Amino acid sequence: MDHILSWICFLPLIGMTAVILAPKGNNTLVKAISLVATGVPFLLATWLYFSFDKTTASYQFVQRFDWIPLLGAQYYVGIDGLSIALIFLTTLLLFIAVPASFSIEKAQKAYYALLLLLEVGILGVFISLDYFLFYVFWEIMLLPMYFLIGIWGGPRREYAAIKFFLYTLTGSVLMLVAIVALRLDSGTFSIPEMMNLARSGQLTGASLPGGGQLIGLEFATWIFWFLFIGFAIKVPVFPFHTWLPDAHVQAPTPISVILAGILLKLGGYGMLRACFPLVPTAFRESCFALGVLGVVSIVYGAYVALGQTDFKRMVAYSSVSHMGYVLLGFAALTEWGYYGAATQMFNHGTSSAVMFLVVGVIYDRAHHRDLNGFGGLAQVMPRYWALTTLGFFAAMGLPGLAGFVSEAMTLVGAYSAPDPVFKLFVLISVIGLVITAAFLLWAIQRVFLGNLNEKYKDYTDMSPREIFCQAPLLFLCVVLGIFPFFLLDWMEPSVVQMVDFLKTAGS
Amino acid sequence: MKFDPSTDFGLLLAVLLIPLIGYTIQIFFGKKLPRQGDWMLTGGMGVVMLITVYLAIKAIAAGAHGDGHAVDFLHSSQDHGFAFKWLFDEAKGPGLLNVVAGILYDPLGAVMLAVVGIVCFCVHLFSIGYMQGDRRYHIFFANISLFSFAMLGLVLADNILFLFLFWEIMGLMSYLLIGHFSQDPSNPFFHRWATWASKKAFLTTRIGDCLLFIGIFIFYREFTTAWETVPAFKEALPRFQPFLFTDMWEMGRLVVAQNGGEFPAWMTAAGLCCFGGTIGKSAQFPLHIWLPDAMAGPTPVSAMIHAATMVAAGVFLLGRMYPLMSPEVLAVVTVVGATTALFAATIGMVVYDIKAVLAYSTISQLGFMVAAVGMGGLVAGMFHMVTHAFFKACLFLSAGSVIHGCHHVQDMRLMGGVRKHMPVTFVCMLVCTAAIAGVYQFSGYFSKDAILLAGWASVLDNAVFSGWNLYALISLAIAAMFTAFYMFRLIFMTFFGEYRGNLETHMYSAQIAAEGVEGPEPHAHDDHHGDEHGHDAHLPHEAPLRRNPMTISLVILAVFAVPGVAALLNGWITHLMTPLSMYGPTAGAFAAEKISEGILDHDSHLGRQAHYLAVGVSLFVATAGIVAAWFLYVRRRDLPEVITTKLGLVYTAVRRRYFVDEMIDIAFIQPTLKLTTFFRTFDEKVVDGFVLLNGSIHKGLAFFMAWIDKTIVDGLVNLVGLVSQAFGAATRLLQTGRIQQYAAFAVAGGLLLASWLILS
Amino acid sequence: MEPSSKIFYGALSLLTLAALGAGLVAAGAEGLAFGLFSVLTLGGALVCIWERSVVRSAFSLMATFLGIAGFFVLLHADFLAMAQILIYVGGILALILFGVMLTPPDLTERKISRVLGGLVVFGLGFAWVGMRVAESATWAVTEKGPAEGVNNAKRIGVGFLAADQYVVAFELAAVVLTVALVAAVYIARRRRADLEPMEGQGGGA
Amino acid sequence: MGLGAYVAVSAALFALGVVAIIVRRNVLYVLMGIEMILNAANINFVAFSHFQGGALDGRMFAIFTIILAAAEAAVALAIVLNVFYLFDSVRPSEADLLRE
Repeated sequence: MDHILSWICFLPLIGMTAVILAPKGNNTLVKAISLVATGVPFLLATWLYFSFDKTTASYQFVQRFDWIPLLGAQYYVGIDGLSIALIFLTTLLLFIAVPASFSIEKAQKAYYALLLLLEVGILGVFISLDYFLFYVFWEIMLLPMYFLIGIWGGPRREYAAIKFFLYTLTGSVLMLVAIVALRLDSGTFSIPEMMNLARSGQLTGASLPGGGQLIGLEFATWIFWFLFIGFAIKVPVFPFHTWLPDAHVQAPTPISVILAGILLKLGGYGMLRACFPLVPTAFRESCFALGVLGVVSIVYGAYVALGQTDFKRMVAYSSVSHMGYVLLGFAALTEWGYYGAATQMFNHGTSSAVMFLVVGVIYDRAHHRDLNGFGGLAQVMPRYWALTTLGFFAAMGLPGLAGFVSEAMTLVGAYSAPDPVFKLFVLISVIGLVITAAFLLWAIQRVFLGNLNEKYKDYTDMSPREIFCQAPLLFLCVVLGIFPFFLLDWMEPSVVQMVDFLKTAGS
Repeated sequence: MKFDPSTDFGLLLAVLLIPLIGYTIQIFFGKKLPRQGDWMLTGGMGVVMLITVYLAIKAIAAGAHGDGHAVDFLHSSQDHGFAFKWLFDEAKGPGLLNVVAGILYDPLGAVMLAVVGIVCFCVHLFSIGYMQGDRRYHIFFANISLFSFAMLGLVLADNILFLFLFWEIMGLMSYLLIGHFSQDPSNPFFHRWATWASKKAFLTTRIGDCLLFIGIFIFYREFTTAWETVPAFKEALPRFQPFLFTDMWEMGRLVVAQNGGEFPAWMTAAGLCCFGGTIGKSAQFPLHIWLPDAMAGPTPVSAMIHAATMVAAGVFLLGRMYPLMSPEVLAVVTVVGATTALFAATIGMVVYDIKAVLAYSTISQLGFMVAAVGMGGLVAGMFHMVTHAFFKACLFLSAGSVIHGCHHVQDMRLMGGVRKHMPVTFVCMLVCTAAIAGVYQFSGYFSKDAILLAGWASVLDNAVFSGWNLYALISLAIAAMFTAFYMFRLIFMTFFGEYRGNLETHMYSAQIAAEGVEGPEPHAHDDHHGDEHGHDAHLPHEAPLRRNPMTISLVILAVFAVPGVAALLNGWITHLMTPLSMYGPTAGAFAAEKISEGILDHDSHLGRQAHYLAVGVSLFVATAGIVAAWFLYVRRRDLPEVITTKLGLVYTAVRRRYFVDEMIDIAFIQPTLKLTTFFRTFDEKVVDGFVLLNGSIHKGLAFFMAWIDKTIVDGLVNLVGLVSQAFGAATRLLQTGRIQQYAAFAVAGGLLLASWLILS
Repeated sequence: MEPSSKIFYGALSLLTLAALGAGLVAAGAEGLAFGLFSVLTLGGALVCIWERSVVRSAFSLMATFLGIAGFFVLLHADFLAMAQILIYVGGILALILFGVMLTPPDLTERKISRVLGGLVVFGLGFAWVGMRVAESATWAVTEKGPAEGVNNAKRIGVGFLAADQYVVAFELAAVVLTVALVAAVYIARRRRADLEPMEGQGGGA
Repeated sequence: MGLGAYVAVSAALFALGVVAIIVRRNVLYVLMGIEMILNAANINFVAFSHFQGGALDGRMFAIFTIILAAAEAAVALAIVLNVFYLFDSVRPSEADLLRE
């Protein structure tokens, strides 16, 4: 199984071809192909997860050969503890997204083909160790997303899709500039080799015109901020977040699930894989700014979510708040902070996916998302109520559920950061915890409790298909809350190495 | 009968697993089980009760032998390899990154565990009768089972992170249980209120939880830094785990010793934060506001919250963290506790809702416990928690019984004379009221006596004297008198006189007309229990025979309050619980440094002196309170109105609960909502507006360019056309045919370019 | 024949005589041939532009192609001359004629003013540019003529197939041709569903 | 005859091709004009090849031009037919969807 990563990554591509070649009008076949094309990678990823060597921080399942010799770009893939969990999450969420999409009627062939292409792009980003390859997959991912929002979205889908596209494209352009500069300076696209150069302090742009300086700023600082903004848009970090509510609100439910569950993680993962380790000195100098952005995202996102009346917008802003923890954990530069941030990415992937599925369930029935327009649904949809409550409490970070582990580790890590100002950050972000509880409880109250609106009297409870979509995610929320070592053990060596690297490299 | 680690830790684990497994089965299959699974969970809880009582007896036996005190009764399962590695699967040495959870079994835990087991079993039993006919009967049972599980886990947790974990689960379960009626409009209870109350309870306690969370951070951060930097600490604690209680106590001792016997400032800050958790969970001022509203939940839940779980958790946390609390923190604890005790007692005297009286009495009694801990009466506080758990659970269940009997009326002005109709309930309630009022030899007498003793000892002892202790002593004495008064007011109003439920006019009618009925509206004729008693007889009634479980649980709980049993309890607990037995030899001695000698040793001169004063005061205040209640509510029933009129504004303020809710609304909730609106507008208008403005600028630029293109560039082209017109027929060439026009332009451009090249 | 055409063809005849005469005077027999071919080429093109009927235009284009083939012969490119006749006259022109036949005649589209204007404007423009270029340009030629008696066809064949010469371009051209033909067939395939509304009026084919 | 004469003829043919494209309002003329332009280019290729001592490159290019012209003609005709089906006209000015 030397090529397992390539198989996982490109099987959906085969599925996509099959979907395109499927006879016109046979939507059942298309759905079946999509299920298989996402299910097999999921099984492979599960196998991969458990055959992963937890004791080493080095890259595993590596494949490396020249791809475009002219540029020096290689097909260089491999995984370590930072990416393995996210690969598993990606395959799982895509596998869930397929049945969650069964209610979509419009142009199904194209829809599933794009969905599978999206999976290729996402998985490619997670396995790439070559920056050129990374960028190519990054861009591959962008296009299907644009069409998936722009064609299958809500009433203002064009606006949302273009906003999403322009935002992420801006980020990509900044990234591209930085990548070119890094390539020129280091002479390689390989991320591990760039890291080696950065470790010995050689990646300073001294070989470039200007001798490592540009308009009075260090080369590394430019690179850092270009890459950081590129990834921060994806995360999204305040103030680059405004594409998110629009994209989420307009996107169809399964796309929201993928968007919140995985695409946001790409930003965090990108920072960890392809931004901080390349310019560690600039990163260390910017920790304070990153911490501020993280805290602002946490508190601000929570407050804005509290002020929403649209169910999906509320959930979207809660993502801003939750992803703030990731940034705060990174900025803290402690092992706990990194464990917290890395697990938070996974746990937010499950809990936010559940929340969007929850919104999708009610939207499919009521065709609106106005929180004030519901009420008393617990009476007609008790199962829905139970699952929603569990999902919301997982998102709230209640102990015993997965969110608590990551949030607690992040906050503890941030509190023990070398910079004492992070103590203040933790104190402020705790406000976010309370507000998060407030808006989630308020949402539960407004949707499920109180008097039942006569309009909703005949609503059926969740169908088995809908339960099937949510159950594995909720299961993960519970299991990872009780046994967090199913995540932490896997990432431990890599996190230890990464934190050590970031603390010491380049100085 | 010694504690045997090889088997008894297994039993303790079973205590946790039985309700958890029961919950899991119930939540999935409860509805399909016979009787909706109530027998399963109640039986499971019965087993839990038996185990906890058995283990408590073992502990008491350990306390009884030796020199009369249980020393060295502290069992940590981690010492016996009995542990759950939480964050990482493999142990990471004495590293700082591992959280290993085990069971900590000490006198405090032993006693608390037995109390929780007994009370939770009684509540389960009571619920079988009380909740019958509820649409979500099985869910209710599942939830109270998990609620019990959380409390049991909290008691047994040996590290503060797991304590916090169970603490939060309890918060969640209280949210679900208080809101139990909130989605069932067919239920006669007040669902709208329940929704609101459950959310309020969760959010208010969560503020405290966040403070506790911060406190944990501070302890973790400072302890690990100290451990890593000071070699002596490393030697003393080679396998240091920063969250483990025993290690925290030990580290606290070492840090203070290294600091020259003074508590460092950060320990004060951390201790205050942890006390914040207690303020939230144990409903201390000013976060007490959720507790009176929490009675919107079903009465068994109220009994559970007010007695053995939830509010007890806060006090229990104080017990766990006591060695780490600096004298400054303890002063704050004292003041907050004493203030809460007095403050809630005054409100308790003026409310008419029977459950509200009990709720405010709970807040007041919690204030007693907290203040006791603050003054050094650690054991007294814990003992009061135990006695209070029994009699308050009984009082609530009795109140539930009364409410049930009085057709879901909660306003005491509509009761009266219930004694004749519900004799068993009356007896139980009377016993427990005597206990809470501190009548001689009833359980409350012993614990309140111990608290007052602690107060006197700390006031008389020059070593620990502070003005705050004096303030607390006086406040507590007054609060004790008020307690006796309002509890007997409750008894007299409810059980004596004539039944007023059916009367159209009576002494309170004017007041009710002015203020409305407290508690839920009585649902006069659509009683859902109407099958059990005729509508014609609107008289109170004891629970019918098939609801026997209700009465049985009342009796079980009341037994712990009666003289004799109470004295036994007192003896056992004072022998079992000492700082040394609770925290181990070294940490215990360290904790005892903050406690007055008179509290630790009752036979010392100071102890005797304080004891006599305490007995005197408590007997006096109890008698005074009872007599006043009898005088005002039996003898001269016209007086209360006269007094309230005389008090005027003061009475109004107390009636309105000192406007705390309103003030919190103005000070916090409204600003939060405003801030929310502001942030939302900011996000939509400014942040997004900036993005859109950016877009608009570019769009405008694009239009400008297009305009230039159209007017100037295209104009030039058209100019060429005009020039061509001079050649006659060629004009039309430029004005027709789209693609061809482009081709023409291209060629013309090429020609122009060529000519420019040639001419230049 | 309309009057304007009479003038046009008259002028064209005069031009032919002038070209032939000029060629004969300048370079004898070869000049005569050159004059003939240039008249064929340019005259064909002019008639093609001028003629109202597409069919006539297409056939006059044949004259252009033949004239160019003649040039190729004069330039010792006999294989090319043959290929020119085969492909252009036999293939492309046939295709264009198919096109002509498949579309309806539109006799109103030619505007004489347009044609004249275009001829004058672009003719003058190109003439001017060409003259200036001719004045200043020095052609990169080897003054001695080409080697005689070389077998052109064989040289080209070798050029196509020799590994170091044009084999790749040749293969590519073959592929392009194949693809283009397939694509042409695909595009031209008439899809009923697309064209339902026009069935009544546009059914020329 | 010298090279200049061939180039002059070629230039004239090119100009006529352009005129054909521009002045006539029938797609087929556009097609024919393009053929003229390609042929003008071919004349130049072969003429230069000839006057440079019979170098092969120019002729090769001419051959490829012819091949591509054939392909282009086929595709262009297909397009013409489609345009006709779609717009019911072969006037390029009618096919002005590009304006939309």
